[in-house]
Amino acid sequence: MNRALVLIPLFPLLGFLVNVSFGRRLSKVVSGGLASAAMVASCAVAAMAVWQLSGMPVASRAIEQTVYTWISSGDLLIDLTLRVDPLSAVMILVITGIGALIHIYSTAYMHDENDSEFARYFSYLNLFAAFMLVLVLGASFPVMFVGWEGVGLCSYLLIGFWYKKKSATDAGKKAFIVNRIGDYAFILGMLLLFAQFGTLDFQQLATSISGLSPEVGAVGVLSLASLLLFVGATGKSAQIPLHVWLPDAMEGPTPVSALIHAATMVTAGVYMIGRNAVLFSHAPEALAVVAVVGALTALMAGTIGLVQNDIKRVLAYSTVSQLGYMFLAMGVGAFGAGIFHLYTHAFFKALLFLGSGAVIHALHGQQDIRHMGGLKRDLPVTYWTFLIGALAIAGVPFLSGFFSKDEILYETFHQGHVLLWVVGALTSLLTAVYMFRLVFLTFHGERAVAPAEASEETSAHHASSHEGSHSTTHLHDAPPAMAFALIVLALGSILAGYVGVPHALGGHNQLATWLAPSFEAPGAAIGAGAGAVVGEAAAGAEALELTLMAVSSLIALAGIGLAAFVWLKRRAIAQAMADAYPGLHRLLLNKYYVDELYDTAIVQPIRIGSQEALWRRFDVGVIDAAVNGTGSVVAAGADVLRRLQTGSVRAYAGSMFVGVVVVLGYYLWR
Amino acid sequence: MEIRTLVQLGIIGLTFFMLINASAVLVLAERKIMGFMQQRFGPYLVGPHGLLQPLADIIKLLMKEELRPKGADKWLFTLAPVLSITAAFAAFATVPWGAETTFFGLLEQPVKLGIADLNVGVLVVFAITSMGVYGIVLAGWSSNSKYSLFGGLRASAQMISYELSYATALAAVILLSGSLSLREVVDAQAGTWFGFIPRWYLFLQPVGFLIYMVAGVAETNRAPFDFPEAEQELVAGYNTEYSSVRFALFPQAEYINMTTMSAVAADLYLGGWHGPFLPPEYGWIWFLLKVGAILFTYIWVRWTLPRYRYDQLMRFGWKWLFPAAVINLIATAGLVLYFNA
Amino acid sequence: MIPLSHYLLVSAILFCIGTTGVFLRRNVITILLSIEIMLNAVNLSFVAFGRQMGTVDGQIIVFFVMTVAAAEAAVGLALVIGLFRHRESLNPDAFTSLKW
Amino acid sequence: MPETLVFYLLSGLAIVASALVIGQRNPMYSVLMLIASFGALAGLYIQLDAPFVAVAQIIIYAGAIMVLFLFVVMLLNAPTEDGADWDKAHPLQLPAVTRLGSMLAVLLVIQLAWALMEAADINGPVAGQTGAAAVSSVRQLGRTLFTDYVFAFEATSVLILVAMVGAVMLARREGERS
Repeated sequence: MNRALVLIPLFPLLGFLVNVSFGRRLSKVVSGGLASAAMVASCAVAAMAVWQLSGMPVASRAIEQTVYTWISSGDLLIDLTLRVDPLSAVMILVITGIGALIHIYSTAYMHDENDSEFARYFSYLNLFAAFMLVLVLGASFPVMFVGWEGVGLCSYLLIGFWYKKKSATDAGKKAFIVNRIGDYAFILGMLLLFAQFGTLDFQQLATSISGLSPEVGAVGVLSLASLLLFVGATGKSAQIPLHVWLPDAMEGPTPVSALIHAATMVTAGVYMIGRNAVLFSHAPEALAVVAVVGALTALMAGTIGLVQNDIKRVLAYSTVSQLGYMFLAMGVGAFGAGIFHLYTHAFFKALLFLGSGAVIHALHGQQDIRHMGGLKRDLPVTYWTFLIGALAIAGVPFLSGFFSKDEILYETFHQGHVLLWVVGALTSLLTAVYMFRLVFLTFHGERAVAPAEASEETSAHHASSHEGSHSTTHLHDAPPAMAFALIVLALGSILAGYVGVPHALGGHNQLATWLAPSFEAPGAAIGAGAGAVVGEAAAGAEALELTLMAVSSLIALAGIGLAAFVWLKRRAIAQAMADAYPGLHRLLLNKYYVDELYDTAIVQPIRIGSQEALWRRFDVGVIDAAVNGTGSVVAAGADVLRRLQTGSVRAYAGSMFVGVVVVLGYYLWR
Repeated sequence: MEIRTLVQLGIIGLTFFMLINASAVLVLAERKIMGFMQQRFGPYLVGPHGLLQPLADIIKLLMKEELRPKGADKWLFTLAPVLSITAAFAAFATVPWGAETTFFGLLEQPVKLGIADLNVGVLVVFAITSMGVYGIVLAGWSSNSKYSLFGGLRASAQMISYELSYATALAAVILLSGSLSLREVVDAQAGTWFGFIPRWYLFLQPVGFLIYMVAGVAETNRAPFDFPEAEQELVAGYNTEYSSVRFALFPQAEYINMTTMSAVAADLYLGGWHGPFLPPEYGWIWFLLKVGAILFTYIWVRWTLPRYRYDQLMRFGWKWLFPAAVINLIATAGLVLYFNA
Repeated sequence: MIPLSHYLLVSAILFCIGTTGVFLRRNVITILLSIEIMLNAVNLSFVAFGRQMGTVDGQIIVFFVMTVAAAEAAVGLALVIGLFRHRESLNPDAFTSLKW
Repeated sequence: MPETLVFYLLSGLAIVASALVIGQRNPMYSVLMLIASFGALAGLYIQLDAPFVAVAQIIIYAGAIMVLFLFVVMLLNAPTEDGADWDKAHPLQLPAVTRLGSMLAVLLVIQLAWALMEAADINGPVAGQTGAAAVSSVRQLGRTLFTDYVFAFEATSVLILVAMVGAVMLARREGERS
């Protein structure tokens, strides 16, 4: 197995190569099938790897493969090493599994593209999968960073997939640039760690760090490094202040939003923190920052999600807020809980996005929920699966979301961060509300066809280049490939939680125990660290945990009820509230004016500076002048020298002759 | 002056004599064979079955008047035939035609049948044959006639083009034998495979042999490559203006060149004087037989195939023969490398 | 035995002859021939030196010189033909249009 | 003794022939004389125990390059070069220039002679230290050529290719295709 590890990222890479080289000539069936097959294959390999891993003794659970020595200069020696340990095992299963499903879904969703576009789409998708797998499999920071950058690139490519649409390309650029900021900090943190410990391999880092004492109440190198890395994470995982790119990223095809901007890539930051659990747990101050930022993000995104009208944007903000949850978990040291939520969230959020994709597909690109409604009849499969997803994310008992979210809340409370707990609870209320606002507005009630729908439709229609001439009255449900993915994911979002049933409910929370070793320095005693706190403390705190569960379940149900009351019974209320607090409403509608703030604070100054000073003054004044000067000098010189070119062969020969005589004479005189 | 030197001189004289006769015999043979191929007798008046015909020809040619066209270049016009005949004879100098022999104990040290044995013999033959073209070219230029001029031009272009394939084919054989000395090449072909297949390079170099033959025909300006003297287009090509002895020298040189080509072919591809049934002292009989067979092929080809067009000649030489020769050479090199390693 | 100096002398003389030819003759072809003479003069001294030192390097250099000479002859003669097509002359001084 | 005699004969022939190459106006004769000079040089090579070089000299120079020259001379039907009256006006014919040129020529001759004087141990017999076998073996030659000089060899092959293509491009008439 430790030889075949490289296959996991290799399959998608090959798929990418084939599609990118010959895709133009391949038919849709072939290229799409190829891409999906690659994903399935790597999924199988991943499963085998994990199976073998589970057979190993707990203390030394890791499969390594060193592909080749990548960089070797001085004392810096970086092997391209892949490593599967419990944490990355969970990740690769999520990535390959959900990735495969979404590939299959895409074959139907993107079917209206022409062949070369289709192939291009799948080549990007495969490339993304490959990089993502490298990211999670990388055994050292540089390797991880390759994947980190790669997925950033792919997300850029895929957001701007419909490059004819200006908004899409802008969104792509925005995502890329915002990510750059985070990546910069990430590199800094990386280098800092290297300067400090002389190694970049995760395990060695963990070992050497666990030797140190935690920096309580002090900000030392560890805290600094952690903070820098965390900035990188905020970039990738869309946390405050770098969250602005994710909502715009919804310009990309919906499956992409599902795979990259909900399930996998955006969780890279969470994964990275989990990967460096030892480092972070040695920097409590940094952890506190992480927790606060996560909580705030969760709250803010939730509030924004309340008022958005674009179905995908609502989902995007819910993604942001769920990510906030994960970071909250990480921040309170409940790494296991965070990864658990990551894992469940991947299921139901992918499900929700694919569901919304099905809706949009049915409505030929219509995304505004105000123009939807009553789709329950026409799209039963979509409706039910979507509903399951919504329930799961809202945290209704005994669905996957419930377990993970409750574990997080419980951990937060249990670690004594009551305030954060309140925020989290509030957020979960908001989550329930906006999710079901979405459900009700989309699927229940009457179909509110906007007067301008026809035109809008055609415009959206062309923008997303959807073909087909379906009448708005008769709608078709998701085609088989999409339905398949939806159903599988729905089952996933119901069942996924049961690997982590808390002890309070008589479960054993296998996931936490399974993950625990990854949050330790290798060889450390199991159960001494954050991840296994659950396992130990649970015994004492079952009562507390149960009460909390009850509370949060109530909150979820309350949220659903509220949403039902408002958007099923009295739609007027929503409008009334909006009118009652116009300022607040506008504030939320404009996402707290963050984009505008950045634009005035950063973008404009840079633009003006570079235009006026750098371009007009320096470039034109200095560089161009130098170049032109050189040119004119040469020309002037040539005017003189060209006189020597008489065009007479024998004159040239004569000059050579003179040269020979002179040189020979010189050597003889010496 | 001890006997050994005498024997050496004798061998040289014999070779020279044989070559002169070869041209005479070939004239007759050509006409006879042509006759048979055309359902007629050919020369049969002079002597029994016209065997003395060559003699008569020679006498006739000697009796003719020597003409030199006005405006012809005096020196070169005379020099040209001499050049070609000299080259023709000289080319044979390093061609061995028999095994080492002591003449039945006449000598205590065996002598080699053949004039000289250089360690670069193959190249010397090649070099001198390549010199042969000058005779033709100069004849064409010096006789100050457009037909001759074209003949000379064609000869030079044709020579350069086909020497490449010729040399490349040779190189393949040299690779196999690992020696540039013709005698060693021949001795490398002694013996048999499985007791009945003679170890001739013909079997290792079938393509090479074909290329060699074709290029040889072109080198000796024989039909179907006899462009320098294409009767139908240029009256008689480079020797239009010649007469008498000077004229006689050209065909003689051509026949001797044929003989040399055939002898070299026999040495390189057909195992020279090695053959069954005969003791090595009589190996030269095998050699004569092989040379005779190849010469017959020459004549046969000449009276069978029509002449190409000139552009066809060039296209064939550059686009088919030479690439084939190069591929053959590379393949041979690869195989040699493989089997020796 | 012939001393090395004799060979060098011969080569020097040949070289001078070649140089003279390049300058005196007014026929491109002859000039090319003169260049060939110079090359051969150099070859001779190479071989002689190689023999003196008992190494084959001298001869190998000669092969390279021959190759270069062949290339030079091919291109040069092609040029000559082209030039002759344009101006019905082979005089190098007739081809002086390539100047300022 | 014969060896010395042969040497003087061959070198004399080479020098005289070369002198005749540039000594008369008919390019045809020039080419032939050059061939003769090459033949003499080949003889000198054999004396220097370099038979392979000698043969190559004949094959490549006399057999190929000179035939090419001959071909071109005949193709252009070799106009014997036009007389001196053509370039009375040519700047290179100015007396000052010619005088300078002749002076340089004399200078070069002096320099070469001097260089010969300067050069050390050239008065020993050329075939002195080492036996003929060391330099005359073709095997040895090939081995050195393909080991020490292999890069130069490959570079030369590229050169040949370029020259070939260039010659083809140059020699074909304008507007003529393939």
